[in-house]
Amino acid sequence: MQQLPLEGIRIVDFTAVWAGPHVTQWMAVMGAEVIKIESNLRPDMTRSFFSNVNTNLTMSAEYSGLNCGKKACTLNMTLPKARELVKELIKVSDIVTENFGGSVMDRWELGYSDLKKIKPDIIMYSGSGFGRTGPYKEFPAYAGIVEAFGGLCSLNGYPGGEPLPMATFGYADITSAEHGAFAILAALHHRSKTGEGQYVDLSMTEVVSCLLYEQIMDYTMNDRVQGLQGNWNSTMAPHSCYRCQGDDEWVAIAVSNDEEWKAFCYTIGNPEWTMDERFRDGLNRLKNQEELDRLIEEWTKNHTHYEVMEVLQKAGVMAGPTLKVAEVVQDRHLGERGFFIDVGHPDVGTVRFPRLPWRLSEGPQGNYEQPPRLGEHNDYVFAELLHLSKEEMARLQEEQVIF
Amino acid sequence: MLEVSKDLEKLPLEGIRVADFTAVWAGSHITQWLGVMGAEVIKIESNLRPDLTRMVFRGMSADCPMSAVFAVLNYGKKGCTLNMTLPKARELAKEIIEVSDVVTENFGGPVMDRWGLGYSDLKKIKPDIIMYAGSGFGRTGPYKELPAFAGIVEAFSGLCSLNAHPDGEPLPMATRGYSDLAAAQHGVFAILAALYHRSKTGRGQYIDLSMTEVMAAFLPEPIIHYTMNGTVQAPQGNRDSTMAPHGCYRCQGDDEWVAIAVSNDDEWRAFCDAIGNPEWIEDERFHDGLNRLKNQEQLDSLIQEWTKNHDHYEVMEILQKAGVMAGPSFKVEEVAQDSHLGQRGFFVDIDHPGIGAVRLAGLPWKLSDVPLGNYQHAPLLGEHNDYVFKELLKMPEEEIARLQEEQVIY
Amino acid sequence: MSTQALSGLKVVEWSEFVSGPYCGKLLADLGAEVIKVEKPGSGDKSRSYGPFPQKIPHPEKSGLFLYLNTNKLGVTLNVKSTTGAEIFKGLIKQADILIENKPPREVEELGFDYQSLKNLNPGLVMTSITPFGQAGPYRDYKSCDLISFHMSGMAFINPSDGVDDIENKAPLRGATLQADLVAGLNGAIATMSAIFARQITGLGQQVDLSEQEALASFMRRELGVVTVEGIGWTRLKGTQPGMASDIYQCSDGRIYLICFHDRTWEPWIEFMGNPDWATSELFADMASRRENWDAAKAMIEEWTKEHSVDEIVRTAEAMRIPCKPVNTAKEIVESELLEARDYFANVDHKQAGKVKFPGAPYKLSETPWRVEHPAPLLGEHNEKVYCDRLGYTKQDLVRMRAGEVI
Amino acid sequence: MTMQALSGLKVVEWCEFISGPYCGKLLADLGAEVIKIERPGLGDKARSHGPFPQDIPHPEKSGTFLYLNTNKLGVTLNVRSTTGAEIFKQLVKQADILVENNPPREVEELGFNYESLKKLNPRLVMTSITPFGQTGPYRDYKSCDLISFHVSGMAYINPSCGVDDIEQKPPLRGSENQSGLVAGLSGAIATMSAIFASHATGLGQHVDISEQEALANVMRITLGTYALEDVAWTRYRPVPLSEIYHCNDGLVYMVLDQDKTWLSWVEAMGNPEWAMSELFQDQVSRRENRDAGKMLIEEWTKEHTVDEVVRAAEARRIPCKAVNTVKESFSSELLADRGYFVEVDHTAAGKFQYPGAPCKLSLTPWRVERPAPLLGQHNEDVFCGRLGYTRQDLVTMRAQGAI
Repeated sequence: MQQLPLEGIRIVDFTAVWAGPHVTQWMAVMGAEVIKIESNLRPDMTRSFFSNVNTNLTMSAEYSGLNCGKKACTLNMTLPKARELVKELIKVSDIVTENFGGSVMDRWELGYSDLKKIKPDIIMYSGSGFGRTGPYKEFPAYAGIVEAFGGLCSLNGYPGGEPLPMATFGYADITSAEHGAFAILAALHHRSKTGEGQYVDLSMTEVVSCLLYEQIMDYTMNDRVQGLQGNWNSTMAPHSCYRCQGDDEWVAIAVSNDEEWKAFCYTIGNPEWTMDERFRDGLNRLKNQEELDRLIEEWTKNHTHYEVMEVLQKAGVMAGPTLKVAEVVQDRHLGERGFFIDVGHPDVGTVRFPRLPWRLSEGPQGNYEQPPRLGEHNDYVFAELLHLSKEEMARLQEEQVIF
Repeated sequence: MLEVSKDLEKLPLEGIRVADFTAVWAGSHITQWLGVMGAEVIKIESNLRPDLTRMVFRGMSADCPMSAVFAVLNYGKKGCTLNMTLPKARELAKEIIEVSDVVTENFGGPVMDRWGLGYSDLKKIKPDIIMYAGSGFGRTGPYKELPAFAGIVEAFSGLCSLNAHPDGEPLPMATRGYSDLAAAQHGVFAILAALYHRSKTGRGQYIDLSMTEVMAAFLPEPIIHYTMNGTVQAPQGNRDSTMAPHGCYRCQGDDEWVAIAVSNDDEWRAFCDAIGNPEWIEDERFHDGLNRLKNQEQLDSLIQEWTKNHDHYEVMEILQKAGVMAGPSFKVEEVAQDSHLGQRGFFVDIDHPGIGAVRLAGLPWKLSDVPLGNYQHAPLLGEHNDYVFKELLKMPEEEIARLQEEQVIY
Repeated sequence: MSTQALSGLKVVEWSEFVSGPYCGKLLADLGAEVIKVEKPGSGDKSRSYGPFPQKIPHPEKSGLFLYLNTNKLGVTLNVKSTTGAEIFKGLIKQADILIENKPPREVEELGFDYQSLKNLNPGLVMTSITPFGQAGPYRDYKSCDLISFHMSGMAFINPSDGVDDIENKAPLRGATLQADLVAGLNGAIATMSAIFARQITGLGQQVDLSEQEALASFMRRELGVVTVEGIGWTRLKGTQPGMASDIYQCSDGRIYLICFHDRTWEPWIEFMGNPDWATSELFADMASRRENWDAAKAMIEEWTKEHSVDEIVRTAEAMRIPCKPVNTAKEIVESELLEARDYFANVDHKQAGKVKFPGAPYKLSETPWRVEHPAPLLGEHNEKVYCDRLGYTKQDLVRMRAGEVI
Repeated sequence: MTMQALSGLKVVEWCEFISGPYCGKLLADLGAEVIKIERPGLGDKARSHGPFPQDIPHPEKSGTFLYLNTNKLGVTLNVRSTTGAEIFKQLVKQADILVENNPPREVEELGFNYESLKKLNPRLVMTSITPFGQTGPYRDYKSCDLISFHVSGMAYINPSCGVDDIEQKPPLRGSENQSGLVAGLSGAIATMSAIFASHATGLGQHVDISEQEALANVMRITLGTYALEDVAWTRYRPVPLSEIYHCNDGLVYMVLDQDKTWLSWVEAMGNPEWAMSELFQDQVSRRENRDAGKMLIEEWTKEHTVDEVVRAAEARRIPCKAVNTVKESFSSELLADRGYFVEVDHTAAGKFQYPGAPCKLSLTPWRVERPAPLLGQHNEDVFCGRLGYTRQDLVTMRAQGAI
C-alpha cells in the first residue's frame, strides 16, 4: 500500500495563521493536494511572525510548522480576474477552506451558495472564533481571546491565583483545527457514499466548550463554578509537580489509590508514611496535601526528574518529568517512536519537525514535503491545472492578478 | 469429643420457662432448641397421649424406654404427665402456664381452644404470655382443621415437584420431616423475636406458624420465577441452570458418590489440569460455560470416567486443593464418622437411662463464649413430675398422690 | 410506624448470595435495622442471579435479590481499601450484630476476625455463616448448595422412595438453595440466642455456623437411628423405618397420601370400596403392611389412577386421611389457602416494578411482619449512612466513588 | 431519521474514561454506530468520576460519562472470560473500527493485539489510544492527565505569562482532561484517514496514538521555533503585549501583537506620551519592554470596566474579550444565539444542558439521537439481536460474570 489515504483529494486553501493552516496541514500529510492561496499583498502572516530567522516572506518557524506538504500559489483576490481564476480552480477541487476574520468569502462571491453553483458537491469549511452566524460573526479572534471568553483561562492557573493564558499560543487554534479536520473527513465520507457536499461552520469558542465539558456539566448540574486546580486534582493526592535536582527541573507525580500510595512510600524509602494518620488514605491525603507536597519535594529535589520517573514507574506509580521544549525534542521515547521527522528547508537545510501524532501500521507515514515558498507552485496551478498558456500567465502577472 | 456442659449458668435463655404441649417432630424440635439454649422446657404428655415418637423406632424391642427419634428430638427438656381430658388436669396446666413465659403447641386442630387454653384464655391468666401454635396450614384459613404431615406439606407446597431428577417425577424428600424441622426453626426464631420484644416492652403475643408457608419461603427462586414470568421451573436434580459441570458422580467402591461443581472458566481450567485432562480446556464442546451447559450429558459421563477410579474423599482432596468445589455424598454413617464434624464437636454424647451413652447430633452452631448448651437426656415419661408439681406448683405430697390416683397426673 | 419485635437492633450485613442475606432478612423483616454492605460495582452476587423479568439480566431486577433483601439499607463499600476498612470499622462500632459469610481466611487477612472486631465493640455479636465453619480440616474448602447438600448426608438418602432403579441413580440434591437457606435460618436463631446471652453478660460473641452441620442436623432422626440403633440407612427402597407415605398417580395428577396407620388405613380402604385385596391378611396390621407395602402401593395406585386428584383429596380429607395434591410453584402461588392467609407480599420496587414473593411463614399478633421498604438499589443509602450516620461530606462521597471505595 | 455523515460505520469501543470515549463520541455524534463495551459491575471508570447532581455519586449520573457517551450503544462484557472473549471477537468481526485505550501489554496478553484481530477481520481499523503509544521505552508506563500534560512539554511553558514570581512556581497543568480529549480527537482523525485508506486498499490497519505526542503536537509551533530558531520557550519567556489585563471590575484578554492593533489601542487610550516613546515603537522593542508596557496599559484599563475596554477595543477591531468562567460563557448571548447547548433527557440522570457540536455540518447535522447508555442497556439488542444468543444465555452469562 503506497497510496496515502487522501490521495486524489484537492483542497483550495484560503486559510492563514494557525487555526486554518493546521486543518490543511493534517489533510496534506494524509495525502490531499492542498493549494494555498496567498499573494504578496496578503501573505500568510505567519511567514513573518516573530521570526528571528528572516522576514523575507519565505519561511518562519511558525509557518514551517504548519505548512508541510502543501503547494502555494499567489492570487491578488482584490481583482475580479483573480476570483475568476479561483473559481476555475475550485471547479477542479473537492474542498475549500477559509478562516477569515469576517465574511470575506461572501464579499468575494465565494460563499458556499456561490460555490455550490459552480461545483455542486463542494465541501466548504469555515473556521472562526465565534462562528459564521450569531452576534460576533464579524469579530476577529485569536486563540487567547477565545480561551479567555470560553472559560479556559479561568481554569488555567495556580490554586487561589488568577486566570492565566494557556501555555502555547494557539491551543484553541490547534484543537479547533483538529475538530475541523475531523468534520471535513466526515463530510468527505458522506460524499463518498452519496455524492453530496456540504458546508462546515466551526466556532473555536464552541470547541473550547467541548473541551471544558466537565466544568460545564458541573455548572448545568450543580450551578457550581469550579475554581483553579493547578496541578492538583479533586480526587487524587499526591497529584502535583515537584522540584527536582538541577536548574528548574520538575517532575509530575500522581497517586490514584491506596495500593499505589503504599508502593510510593516504600519506593522513596518512607514506609512509615503509610501508617501516618495524615496520609493513611485518599481522603486524609487530600486534606493534608500541601504538607504532603512539601514532604515529597524533600525527596524529589535530590533526584533528577528522569530518575524519579524510572524509580516510580518501576513501582507502578504514575510519574513523568516536566519536559522542557529541548527535552521533548531529545526525549528517547519520542525519538524511538519517530515522532520527529527531518524536513527539507530551503533556507536552513533540514530541520526537525514533529510529525502528526499518530502511526499507521501500513504504508507511508504521510506527506512531509518542505513547506512552499510564496507562489512556489504557480506554474503547476495555472499551467497544469488551469491550462493557461505561458503568455496568458505572463500577462496576468503583469496585471498583478497572479501576484 | 466435647463434654456436655451441665453448667446452665450462662446459657442465653436461662430463666425462661416453656410449657410445651408439642409432640412428634415439628413441635419437639422447637422446644429442643429452646431447651439447649437454656430455657426450662416442661414437656406435657400423658400415658394416654405420649409423644408418638416414643414409639417410632425399629429394631429396638418395644420395652426399650427410649426410641432414637425421641431421644434426638427431646434432649434438654423436662417431662411431666397430665391427663388433659380431665378438667383438674387443665387447672394444673394453667398453673404451670402462670409460672411460664412461653406456651407451645402443634395439635392437628384447635385442641387448645377446646381445652379452654386458647391464647385469649391464657392472656387472662398470664397477660404477657407468648403462645406459639405450629400447624401444617396455619391456624386460620380453609385448612385450619386439617391434620398435616411433613410429606403432605412438602407435596402441597411444591417441594416434591422440585425434588426430582432432571425432568423426572416428583419424589418424597430425603428425610421424612424436612419441612417439620424447617418449620420448627422458623418457629424458634419467631419465639426468640417475641421474647426480645417482651424484654423491651413487657408485652407477649401469639405466633401462628404454617409449615406450608415455611416451605414457600424456602422456594423463593421457583416461586418468583412463576410470579415474575409465569414460568414453572423444571426440577434440576443435581444440575444447575448456570453451572456445568454441576453433578454427582459415581466413585470407586460400593455406591460411593462425589458432588462436583464448577462455577466459572478459571475453575474449569483448574479442574481439567487437576484431573489430568488439560486438553479439555481447548475442547470446543467445553471451552466455555455456555458450551459446557449445552454438552453436559457428555461432560458428565466423561467426568465419571475419572471419578469412578477414585475414592470420594480422594476426589474432594484433589479438587479442593486446586480450588474446585467438590465433596463426597456422605452416607449417614459417614456423616457420623466424618473427621471434620467430629473435630468441630457437632455430635454430643448423652448418657441415656436404659441405653447408656449415645452419640447424638447437637445443634448446628458454636457460640464462642457460651457453654455448649443444655444436653440433658430426653425425659422419660413423667420423669420430672416431682419437680413440676412439688417444687414448681408447691403441691403437698398427699395431693400429688391423690391426683395420681385420680389419673390426673397420669 | 409501631415498633416491631426487633426494632432497635442494629445489624451490619457483610454477606453475599443467600445464606447470610437470608439471616439478615429474617432480622430485618421483624424490625431490625440491617445495613447491607455490597462491593462497589456488581454488588451482591445474587444481583447477577435470576430470576429476571423476561429473563433479561439487570442488577436491580433479580427476583432472588429482591426477595432476600427487603427492609434493608444498602451501601456500597470496598472493605479492601484503606478508607473502606475505616468505614467498615465505623459501622461495626455502632452495630449490635455483624452477619458475614465470607471465607474465614479472607476475613482474617482483612483483620475483621472476631478477636479484632471485639476490641472495637465488645458488645458485638458476630455471626459467621460459612460452608464448613470457622475450624476443622474443611474450613477453607469451597462449596455451594450442591456440595453442602451432599456433604450433609441429605443427598445420599434422597429421594426416600419412588424410584425403581434407584441403585443406578445418583444421590439427589433436592430443591435448589436449601443448604443456603437452612444455614441462614440457623444463623438467625443462633444470633438471637447470642443477643439474649448479651442481655445477661453484656458481652457479645462470635456465632460460628456451618452450612454442612445446619443441614446435617435435619437428619437428626436418621443420625439418631444410626448412632443409637446402629442401622445403616440408604435411599434404597424398603429399608426405611417409620411411617410409609407415598406419592400416587391419579387420573389427572399426583397426590401425596398417608394411609399406613390403622387410623387412616381403615377409612381409606372403605373409601376405595373395601376391595378384596385390602381385606387380606397381608395388610391386616401395621407390621404386615410394612412387609407388603410395595404390593399395597401398587394396588392403591391402580385405584387412584381411576380417580381425579380433586375427588380423592376432598373425600380423604373429609375422613381426616392426610392427603394433598403434589403441587408445583404455580399451584402453590394460586392456592386458595395462601390467598386466604394473605401470605404473599406484593412489593413495588423502583426499577423492577411490582414483584410478588413469599411473606413471613409466621404471624406475630403483636408485632406483625411487614415490608417497610423494598430491597435497596445498589448503594441507595450511601448518603444516608455515610453522611448522616458517619459524618462524611458529599464531597467525600464523590472522592470515595472516584477511588472506587464506595 | 435522515442519514448522517458517518451512518453505516460500525464501531466497537473498548475504552474507559476520556481519550477513547471522546474518539468514539466524535464518531457516534456524526452517525457511526458505536457499541461501547464496559466491564460488568463498575463499568466505565468515568461513571465513578463526577460531576454528579447534588454531589451524590451514582453510576448513571456522572456528568463526565453522560457527555462522553451520547449516541452510543452500551453492553457489558468481561473480555477476560472465555465467553466474553468469544463475544468480543464476534463483535470485532462485524466492525469497521475498533477503538481501544487499554494498556498495550494487557491487550497482547488477551490476544486482542492488531496482528491477531486482523486475522478475524482484515478490513478492521484498530485505533489504540494510550499514554505513550504502542512502541518505545515508555510504552508500559502508567499515566494520567497530569503526567501526560507534563511529559508533553506543555506544562513547562504554561502559563505563557501573567505571574510575577514565575521562577518560584512549578510548571502548570492546564485545565483538566485536555490530554485525554486531544488524544481522542487525534484518534478520530487518524481513524477516518485509515477508513479512507481502506476504501482504496480494502484493508484495515492499526492506528497507534500516543497521548504524549497528541499534546506535543499542539506545541508544533513552539517545537518549530526551537527547531528553526533555536529558541526554547519557557513559562517566563518574554512575549508581546497579548495577555490578560486587570480592569476595575474584572479581567480582559487583549491581543496587541501587531503595529496596527497597537496603534489603534494607543489611540483608544487617548495617545498617552509613554506610548509614543521608542520603547514601544515596533514589535521587537515592545516585546523587550513588555513589563513596562503591560503596567502602563493596566494603569488605564484599571480605570475602566471590562465592558468599556472590550467595547473600545472591538470598535477598533482589536481582538479583546472578557476573561470568563464557564458560567459566563455558558450564559453568553453568543452561544445562546448559535443554539450551541443541547438539552439531553436521560432516564436516570434527568434533563441537563450538554455542550453541543464542536462544528456545524449543513447537510448532515450533528445531533443527539440517544443519551449515554445505562450500564448494559443494550446487552439484549446486541447479544440476542445481533449475535443470536438467547435470553437464557444472557442469564447464564450474567451469573458467570461474563456480561
